[in-house]
Amino acid sequence: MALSREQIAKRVARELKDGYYVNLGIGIPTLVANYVPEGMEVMLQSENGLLGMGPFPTEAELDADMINAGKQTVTTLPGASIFSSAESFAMIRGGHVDLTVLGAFEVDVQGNIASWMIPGKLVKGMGGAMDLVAGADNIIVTMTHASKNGESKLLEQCTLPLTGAGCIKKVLTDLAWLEIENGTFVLKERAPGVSVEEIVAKTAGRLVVPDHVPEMTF
Amino acid sequence: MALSREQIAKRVARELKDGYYVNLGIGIPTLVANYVPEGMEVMLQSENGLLGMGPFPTEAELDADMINAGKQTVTTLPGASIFSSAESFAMIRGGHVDLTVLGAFEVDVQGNIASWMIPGKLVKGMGGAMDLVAGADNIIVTMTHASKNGESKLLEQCTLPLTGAGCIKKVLTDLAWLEIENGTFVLKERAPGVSVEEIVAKTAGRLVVPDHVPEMTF
Amino acid sequence: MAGFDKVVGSYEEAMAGLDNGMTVIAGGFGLCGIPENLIAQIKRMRVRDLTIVSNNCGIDGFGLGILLEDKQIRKMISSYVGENALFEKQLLEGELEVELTPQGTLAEKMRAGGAGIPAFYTATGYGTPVAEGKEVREFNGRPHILEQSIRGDFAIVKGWKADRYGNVVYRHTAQNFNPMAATAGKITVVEVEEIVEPGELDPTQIHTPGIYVDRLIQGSFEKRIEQRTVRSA
Amino acid sequence: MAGFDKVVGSYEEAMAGLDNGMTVIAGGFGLCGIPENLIAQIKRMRVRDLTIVSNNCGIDGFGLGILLEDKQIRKMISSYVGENALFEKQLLEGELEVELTPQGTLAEKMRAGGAGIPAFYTATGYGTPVAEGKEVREFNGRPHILEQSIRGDFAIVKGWKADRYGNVVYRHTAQNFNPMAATAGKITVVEVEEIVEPGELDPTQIHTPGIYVDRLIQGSFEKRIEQRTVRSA
Repeated sequence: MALSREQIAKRVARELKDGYYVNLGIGIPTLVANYVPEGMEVMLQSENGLLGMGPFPTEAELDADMINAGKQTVTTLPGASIFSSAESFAMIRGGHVDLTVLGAFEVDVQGNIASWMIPGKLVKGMGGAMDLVAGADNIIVTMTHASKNGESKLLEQCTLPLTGAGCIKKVLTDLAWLEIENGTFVLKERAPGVSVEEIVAKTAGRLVVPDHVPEMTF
Repeated sequence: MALSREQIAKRVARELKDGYYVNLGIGIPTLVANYVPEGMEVMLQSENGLLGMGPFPTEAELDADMINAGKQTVTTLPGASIFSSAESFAMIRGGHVDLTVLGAFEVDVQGNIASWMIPGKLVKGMGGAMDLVAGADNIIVTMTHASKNGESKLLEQCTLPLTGAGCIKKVLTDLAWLEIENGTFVLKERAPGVSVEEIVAKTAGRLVVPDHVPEMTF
Repeated sequence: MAGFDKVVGSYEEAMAGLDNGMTVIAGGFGLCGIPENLIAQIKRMRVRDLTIVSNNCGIDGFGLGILLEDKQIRKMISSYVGENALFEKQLLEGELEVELTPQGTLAEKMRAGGAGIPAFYTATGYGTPVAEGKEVREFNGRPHILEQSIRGDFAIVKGWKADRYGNVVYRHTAQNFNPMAATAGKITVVEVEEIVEPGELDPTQIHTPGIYVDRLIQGSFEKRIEQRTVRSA
Repeated sequence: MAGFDKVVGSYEEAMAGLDNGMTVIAGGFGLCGIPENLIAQIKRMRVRDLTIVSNNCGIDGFGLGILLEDKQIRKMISSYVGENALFEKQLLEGELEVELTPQGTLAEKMRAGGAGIPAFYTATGYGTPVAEGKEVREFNGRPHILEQSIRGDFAIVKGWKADRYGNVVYRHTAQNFNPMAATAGKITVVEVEEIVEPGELDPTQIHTPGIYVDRLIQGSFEKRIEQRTVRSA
């Protein structure tokens, strides 16, 4: 069965390491924060200028001057720091963030990612996504493997305008964990009960399937 | 008679305006701070990261962590700010400093300045001088008009390696106040008792002498 | 106004000189840390054909969104816009132009503008529509694009506290784009919640040194919240 | 060391991994705000052929000057050097190479290195020996030169206070080049006068966020004064 949003977040959380500075995009990536393994510390970077983001505030703590990049009211944890947008993106662009998790419309075998613009629809903008994919060395893209009408989002070449070129190496879909190596997707893990055949059928880009593809367990 | 160091500083101080942010170089320029006209406020920028520099500390105030760009111990005045070298030169390079006063070995009719390197002698470095001359719109160069053996330092073309190209418009020597316009020096004022003839004789670069050249008074 | 006292007496005075066709750089992220009263003053002035440089364009009826009501904005330079219906309408009808710029590049363009850096290379946007028409050059084996800095005729900034000399401190994440905006205006106007005397702020803890600030005014702020997320206590 | 605790137990541990031929970026201006104990550790390690990026090179017997004694420095990238006799001697004898860089360009090169900006244009140095071999390009009708950023294998930094997570605050003008150096090291080592617990420093008043800091150590400092200028009380 395809992974739920929560399972996607849980699987991503296994990639965390103690002491990681992490930027989580809006949507499913945000949920990763709920599944940080016991005994492990990670620090969340929010690109509007906050390192050490805490949970939502209580009514009493609510403060209009304390928001995250999703414009949600948040808090800080002990050891947090708050800084300008220029400093925030110096961290991001300079490769100081250990892990970035974000969503996408399409990825391809060259590590290209399209996540911000569907021609013909209103374009709201890329926000910080282009900086995040260009700056991070370690990025996990979370997305559904195919559209609702079954069209693959893992392509030989992205069809939508790119967010970044050649910067994606790891993709977690609702069906599989894949890595991008030498111009192909490599199937690393499959969702519980999802067959290799289904993944092959729903992957439009070149796909390498190893002899053994372990099933994720939760 | 040629101006004394103090007179040079006094004459420069007449160019100050209320509310000016000023960077004063090492040597004679530093003395300008002593002659700020009554009722006028200027704020001194020191390029190691200090705006609002105060006088030298008393023995009791002495603090190794509180120095100016000349590495002298100093104090701050109310309303001062202290920041990084990058921020300091953002101010300088970005043209936010209203007036910069610095010394030179040579200037020429193109507004070039040479102030940091004499080939054959040990070169200690340009420090912040290149940034200061490139960043400021309003620069006063203070220097002696000629070397001890009478060679002019106001040239048709600088002979020493430059500190900056085409950035100097105002020069105060021990003999005269000159401005640089359209590829010539223009004699604006002469030191008390110094003849136009002496200035002409000691100026190697093209020099425009107006009909009337007022004498400075102190 | 004598010496370094940057305090002005009214919002009219604060924005005096703003004219049709000018470029205004505004601090703020979403509705957080926006110079809401300075924006309201721009609306009152009815100046038109403005180019606004700001990460976002407010919402319907608040923040920069209110400048859309009388079509005062000709062009937005932003990373993320369209949180309001009026924006979408004017964009689709061709009354409004948008230059989308990656958020980090936008912040750096403002900083560079203020710091006398006319252009810089960044990997951000390479291979995307953002790179169109821009020079590409490899550094360390990786393609980068050349981005030019931004300066504004005016910069409008929201601070928390400032002394009369214009030394500004920001509160929490209301800092965001404000410090860079403050450096990049030919005329920089800062509104704050509290003005104190010089010497009251710690010199080592100033976010925006007064040298960048031309005019300073104390206001009161609605501080609307865009996404009100709370947990139970 | 677990989680974000950056504190190491010794200066040996602080500089572990530093090897011959590496590039070290050092904070400090003159003798102010220099990581004096980290420099002493480099001397004890007897590593050689170092490239040191620092505004100055200390004096005879103090600061980076002590690394000259055993000829550990191959190259200095600085804006102003030669405050000591040993430096001059090694330079004249060709044992030491110096790349003179304008002070503001040096600060910006470090910042750019840490911020993922590989190169930028500046008017500083145009028409001077600094421009030799560098691309010249006009912006706004004025020639600028292309300068490349700097990163180091190590960055050594002197802070005042830091929490265990490596959030650093600098004291007075001992800040200088330290914040930029901190961003530009593959391994950034910070020594401070006092280490406090996370939460004790105001999050909005951190000069160097802990994300830049790999190792942190508390030391005691001589803080020698280069130009002792005083006035009578």
